[in-house]
Amino acid sequence: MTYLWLIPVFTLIGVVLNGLLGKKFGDKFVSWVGPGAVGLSFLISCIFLFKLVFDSPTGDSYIQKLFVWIAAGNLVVEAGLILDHLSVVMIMVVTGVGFVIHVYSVGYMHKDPGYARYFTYLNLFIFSMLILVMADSFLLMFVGWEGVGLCSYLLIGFWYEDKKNADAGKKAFIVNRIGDFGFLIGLFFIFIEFASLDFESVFSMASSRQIGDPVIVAITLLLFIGAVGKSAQIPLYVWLPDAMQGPTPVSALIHAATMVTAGVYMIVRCHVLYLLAPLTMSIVAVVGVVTAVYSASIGTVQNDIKRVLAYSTISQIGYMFLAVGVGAFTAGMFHLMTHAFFKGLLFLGAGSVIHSLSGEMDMRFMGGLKKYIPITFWTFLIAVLAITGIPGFSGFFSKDEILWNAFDKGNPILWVIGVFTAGLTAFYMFRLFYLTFLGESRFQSEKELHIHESPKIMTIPLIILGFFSLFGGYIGVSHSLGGENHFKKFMEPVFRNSEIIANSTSNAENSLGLEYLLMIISIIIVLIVLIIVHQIYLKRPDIASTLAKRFSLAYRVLLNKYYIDEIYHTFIVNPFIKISDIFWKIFDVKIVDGAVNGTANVIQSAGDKLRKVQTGYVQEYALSLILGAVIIIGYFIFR
Amino acid sequence: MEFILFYIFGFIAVVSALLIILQKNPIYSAVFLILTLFSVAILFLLLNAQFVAAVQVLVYAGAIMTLFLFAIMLLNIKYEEKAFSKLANLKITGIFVTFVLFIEFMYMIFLRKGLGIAGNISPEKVAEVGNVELIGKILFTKYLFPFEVASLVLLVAMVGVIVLAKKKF
Amino acid sequence: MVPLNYYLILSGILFVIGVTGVLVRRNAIIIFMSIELMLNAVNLTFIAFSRYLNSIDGQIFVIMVMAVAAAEVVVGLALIIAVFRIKETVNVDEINILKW
Amino acid sequence: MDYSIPTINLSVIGPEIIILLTAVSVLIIGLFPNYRRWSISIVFIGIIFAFYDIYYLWNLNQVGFDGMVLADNFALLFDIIFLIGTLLTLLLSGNFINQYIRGTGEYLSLILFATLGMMLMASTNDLIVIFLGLETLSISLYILAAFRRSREDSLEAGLKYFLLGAFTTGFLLYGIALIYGSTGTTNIYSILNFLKDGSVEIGILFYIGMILIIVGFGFKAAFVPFHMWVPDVYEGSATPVTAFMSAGVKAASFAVFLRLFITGFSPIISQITGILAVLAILTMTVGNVIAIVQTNIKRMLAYSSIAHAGYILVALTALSRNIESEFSAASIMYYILVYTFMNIGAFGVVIYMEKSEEEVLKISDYAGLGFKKPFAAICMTLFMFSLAGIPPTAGFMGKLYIFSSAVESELYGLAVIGVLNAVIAVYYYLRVVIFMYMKEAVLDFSYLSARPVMALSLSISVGGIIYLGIFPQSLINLLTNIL
Repeated sequence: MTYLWLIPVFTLIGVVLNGLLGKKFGDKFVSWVGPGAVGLSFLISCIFLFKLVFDSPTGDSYIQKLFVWIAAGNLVVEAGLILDHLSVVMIMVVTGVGFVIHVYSVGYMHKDPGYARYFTYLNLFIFSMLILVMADSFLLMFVGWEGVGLCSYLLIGFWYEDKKNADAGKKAFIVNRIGDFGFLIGLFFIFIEFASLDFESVFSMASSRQIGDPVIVAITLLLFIGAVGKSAQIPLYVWLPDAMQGPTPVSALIHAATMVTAGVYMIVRCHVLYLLAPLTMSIVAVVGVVTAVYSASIGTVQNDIKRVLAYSTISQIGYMFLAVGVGAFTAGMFHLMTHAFFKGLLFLGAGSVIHSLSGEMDMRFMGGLKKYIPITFWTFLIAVLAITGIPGFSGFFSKDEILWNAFDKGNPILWVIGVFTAGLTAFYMFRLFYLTFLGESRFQSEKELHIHESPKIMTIPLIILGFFSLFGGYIGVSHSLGGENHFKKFMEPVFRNSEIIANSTSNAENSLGLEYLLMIISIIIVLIVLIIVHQIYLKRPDIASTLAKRFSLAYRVLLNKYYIDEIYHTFIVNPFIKISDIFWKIFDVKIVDGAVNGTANVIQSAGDKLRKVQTGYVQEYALSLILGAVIIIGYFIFR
Repeated sequence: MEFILFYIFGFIAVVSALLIILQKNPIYSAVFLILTLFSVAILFLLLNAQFVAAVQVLVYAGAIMTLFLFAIMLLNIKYEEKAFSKLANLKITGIFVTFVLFIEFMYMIFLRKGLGIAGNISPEKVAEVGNVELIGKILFTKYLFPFEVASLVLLVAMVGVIVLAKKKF
Repeated sequence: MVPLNYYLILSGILFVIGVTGVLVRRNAIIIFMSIELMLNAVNLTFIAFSRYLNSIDGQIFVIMVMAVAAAEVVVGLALIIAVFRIKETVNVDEINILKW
Repeated sequence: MDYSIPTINLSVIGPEIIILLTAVSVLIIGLFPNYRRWSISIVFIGIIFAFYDIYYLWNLNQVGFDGMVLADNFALLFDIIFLIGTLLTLLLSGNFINQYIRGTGEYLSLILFATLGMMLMASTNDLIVIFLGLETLSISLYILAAFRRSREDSLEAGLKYFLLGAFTTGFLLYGIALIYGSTGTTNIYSILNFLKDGSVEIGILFYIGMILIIVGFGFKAAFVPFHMWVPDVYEGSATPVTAFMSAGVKAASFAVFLRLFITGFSPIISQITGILAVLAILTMTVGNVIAIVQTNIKRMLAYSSIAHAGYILVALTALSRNIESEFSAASIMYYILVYTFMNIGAFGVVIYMEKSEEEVLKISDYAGLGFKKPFAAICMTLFMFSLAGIPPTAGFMGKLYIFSSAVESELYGLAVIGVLNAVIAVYYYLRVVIFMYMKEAVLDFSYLSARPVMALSLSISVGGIIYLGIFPQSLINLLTNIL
C-alpha cells in the first residue's frame, strides 16, 4: 500500500491551486477545483475501501511510512499513514460528506467576494482532517488536530465584517486551546511512559499493562480533555453554538459532520488505552450522557434555527461519548457515521431555508415554508425523522444500539437519561420542524416575494444526503432486528486484540425480549413527544408564544378549552422550559462562558499590569537586573 | 608600611568613590573619580602590578577622564538642581538592594575557601625579570589572540563614534 | 603582607558604591562614571587574585578590560552627546518615550 | 620563565578573517560615493567565502593559538547560524541602506563586526576572548541601535542599551574575576580540569562567579528579570537592526552558555538546575503574558523573543540536569537555527510594511494585508504559526524537541508550564493572522511595491521553517553528533 498518500494529496493540490490562482482564474475555476479535489479523494478512498474489503480477508491494516520524522535519543517517530477498518470509515465520511458539502457550497457561496478563499480553507480543512484520521502516530494526529482547529477558526470568522464573528472565532480558539493543552500533556506522558508516539507500538506495549494502571488513567484523561475541547462536551462546549456564525455549509461540514467528532474517533483509535482505564471510561460515559441531556434541554428554548442544530450536535456527540464510554465503540462509530449524514443534511437544509429567506435565522419569523421549498422540506423531514429515531431511518438503528449498549454494558440510569434525551431531541427537532415548515407563515411580507427553492446544485446534495439518512442505517441493523450488522462485522478487526476485555462487561442474562421492550419504550416516548409538539406548535401556535410570555389573558380562555393541555403545560412543559432557560442563561452563559472569558480576561489584565513594570526608566531596568542577581546569589548563599 | 599604605589609599578610594555619587556638580564627580582611580593605581603598585598601575594612571586617569571632563564641559552642565533620580521608590529600593548585595559580597568573601591553582610567577620572579617584561612576553605569546581582538574592539569603537558624530548622513 | 580579603572587601565596597551610583543618580554621565567605578573595582579584584595566585593572567585581563573600557567610554560619551543634541538633557529619568 | 610564540595556525580563524576583511573593505569603499553601490555585493561575496571556508574546516577540528581558538564543529555550526542571520538581515536592509546612503559603509561594517564578535564568542576556549567578542558585538549593537541618530526613539534605544549593557558588563567581569580567583585560570578546559580534579574544594567564590556570568549572558539573551532593555531597544532601533539583534545576540549568548555548561562547568552544573528552571518559567510567562497586550508589532515580537529565550532556557535547564544529554543540546541548537529563520522572517515582513519615512507598526495596520499582498501575508502567517508552534512548521518541531528534552530530564513540571505557555502564546500570534485575513484594510497598501531581494530573504526563511518542520531529522542527526 504505497499509494495511501494519494488520498490526502489532491486536497492539498486543491489548496495550492485555489489559494494561489483562485483569484486570478475566477470563480468558475474555483468551483471545479475545490469540489473536484475532494471528489478525487473520495473516488480514491472508494478504491481503497474495496481493496480493504476484498483483498484483506484477515482484516489487516495497511500502514505506509512516509519518512522518519523524529529520531532523537530513544524517541523515534515516523510520519506514516494508516488505513484500517476504523480509519476508512472516517475517510469515507470525510471525503464523501465533504464532497457533497463542497458541491452544495458552490451554490451557497455563489457570488461571495471571498469565494476562492472559502474553498481554499475548505480544502485545507479536508486535508487536515484526512491527516488526522489517517495518522499512524499521536504526533501526526496532533498535527491534523491543530490543522482542523485552525481551519475551523478561519471559517468561523469567515465573514469577518461582523465583530461577533471574530469574537466567536476567538472563543472557539481559547476553548480549544484548553483541550489541546490536555492533549499535548497526554502526548508527553505517552512519550515518557512508552518512549514512542507510534500507535502500533504504544498500544502493543500498553496492552501488557494492568487494568487501572494510574499512568494509563492519567493519559486517557488528558487525551479525553483534548476530545472534550474538540468535540464540544461539558464543560468546553461553549464555542460550538457561537461557531454557527460561520457560513452554513461550514457548520454542516466542520461543526456537525466531521471535525467535532474527531474526539470520538480519537477515543476509538485509542480504545486499547481506554479499556485499561475503567475510571476514564465511566467519566467519558457520564460526561457524554450529561452533555447529551443538558444541551438537548437548552436546544428546546433556542429560537435561532442554527443554534438549535448546534445544541443538537453537542447532544448527539454526547451520545457517541456515552457509547464509547460504555465500551460500545462500534455503536459510537456507527452513530458518528449516521449522524454525519442526517446532521449534515439538517444543516444544509437549514442553509437552504436561510438562503430562501434571504438570511433570516429566527424561527419565530418562519413557518409554512413547506409549499415554497418542497425539496428542502422533504429532505429535511427525512433528517428529522432520522435524528429523532423513528424506526426505519438511519438514526434509529444507531441510537438504539447506543441505548441498548448503555443499558447492557453500562448502567440502567444511563439508559434512562439517554431515553429522556431522546424525548427531548424529538421535542426540539419537531418544534424546529413545525415552526419552520408548517403552520402559518410569520415572515415579513416583503421577504415573501423572494422566497424560492434553492438551485439544483444545492438541492441535489440534499437529496443525496437524504438518501443516506434514510438508508444509511441498514448496513448496521442489529441482530435483534433480524439484520446482519455488517458494520459491526466490518469493524471487528479493529477491536480484535481487545475483544476479550470489551465483551467481558456485557451482562449475558439480558435477554432479547428486554432489548425489544426498551426499544419500544423509547419509540413510544418519541411518538408521545411528537403528539405533544403537534398539539402545541401546529394546532395552537399561540400557546407557544403564551408560554414565552408566561400567563397572560389568553390563559383563562385556554384553561377552559384545553384543560389537559394546560395541566400539562403548567406542570410539565412550563417548569421544564423554565429549567432549560435557567440552564441556558445561568450555566451556559454565566458560568461556563464566564469561566472561559474570565480566564482570558485574567491573562489580559495580568499583561496590562505587568507591562506597566516596563516604565521606560533605564534605572528601574537596572534595578530589576540587580534585584534578580541579588535574589539568585542570596538563594545560593543561604540555601 | 604596606598596611599603612593600604589603609590610607583604600580609605581615599572609598571616600572619593562615595563623593562621586554624592556630588551635585558633575565636574567634581569626575575629579573624585580621578582620585579614586589614582588611589586604586597605588594599590595596584602594592600588589606588584606596576605596569597596570602605570596604565591606570596614564590611560584611565589621564586620557579617559579627560574625555569625561571634555564631555561635561561640552554639554555645559554645571549644576543639577536635583542630583538624584526623581523616582523616589527607586532610591529607597535601590539603596536597600545594593546594601543586600554588599552583605552578600561580604558574606561570600568571609566564607570563601581556598584559592585556585597557583601559578609560578612568584614576587621574586617578578623582581628578577621585571613586571613589564613579563607582561610583554605573555601578551605577545599566550595572549596574542586576545590582544589582536582588543584592537578590533577599538576599531569598532572608532567606527561607531564616527557614525554618531559625523555631520551629515 | 596585607591579606587578600582586605583587597576583596575594598573592591566589593567600590563595586557596590558604583552600583548605587547607577541606581540613584539621574545624570547619564555620572551614571556612566559609576559604571567605570564598577569596572575599576573588578580590576582591583583581578589584580589582587593575580598577586595571591602568583599568576600574571589577571593582569592581562585587566589590560583588556581597560582597552574595552576606553572603547566603551568613547562610544558612550558620543551617545550621550548625541542624545543631548536632540533632547537637551542627559537626565535619564527624562528619557522614557519608549515604554510599556 | 620562557614563553614561546604559539603555533598561530591562521586557518583556524579563516572565517573570522574573511569577515573582518570584508568589513574593512566595505568601510573603505563607503568613502567613495561612486563605488558605494558595490559594497553590498562585496558583503555577499565575503559571506559566501566564509561559508565556503566553514565547509572546508568542517570536521577538521582544528585548534589554533595554543588552544585559545577552536574550529570544532560546534563553533562552525554557530558560525553558520550567525552568518545566516546576517545574510537574511542584509537582504532585508535594502531600504534602510538607501535611506542612509551615506552611512552604507558604516552600517554594513558594523553589522559584520557584530557578526565577528558573535563568531569569536562561539569559537573560543577562553573567557577573555569570550569577553572581547561580547564587547565587539555589544559596541557594534549600541551604535546600530542609535544609528538613526536624528530620531529620539533610536537614540533613546541606543542609550538605554548602552547604559544597561555596560552596567551588566561590570557584573559579568566580576563573575569572571571570581572564577579566575577560585580556579586560577580563565581557560574553559582548565576550569573543567580544576573541577574534575577535586583536590581543591569548590568554594562559594566559584558559584557566585558562575551566577554572575549567567546574569551577564542572561542579560544578552533576555532572561527575565534581566530582559527589561529588550522591548525598548527593539522598538527604538531600525527594524533591520532589530531583526539582526533578535536572532544573533540570542544565538551568541546561548552558544556561550552551551560551551560553558557542556565543558567548563559541567561537573557542578546540576546545582543550578533549580535557578535555571525558575528563570525559564519567569522568562516564558512574563514574555507571553505581556506580549498579549501589545499593539505595536515590534514590541510584540520583542516580548515574544523574550518568551522564546524562555523556551530555549527550558532545554538549557534540562541540559544542566542531565549534562550527558546530547538531545537537549541538539534541541537548543535546532531551536536557535529555527528561531533565526522565523524571527528574522517576521521582522522581514515588518520591514516590508514600513514606509520610507514613517514606520507602520501597529498590528491593526496589518488588517487586510492578506488580500492586498498575499505573498507577504502568507509568509507572515507561516512565521507566526512557526513562532506559535503550530505544526507542520519548524517552530512546532523545535518546541516539541525542547519539551521532550525537559521530559527526558524528568522536569515534568517545567514541561507542563512550557506547554501551557505555548498555548497562551498562540493567542497573540494568531491575532496578527486574524488581522491580516479577517479585517478590512485601513491602510492603502499601494505604497508597497514588489521587492525581489526582500522576497528572496522571506522565501529563504519560509523554506527554512517548512523544510526543517517536515524533515527535521537530518539536522537533528547532525546536531546530536556535533558534541
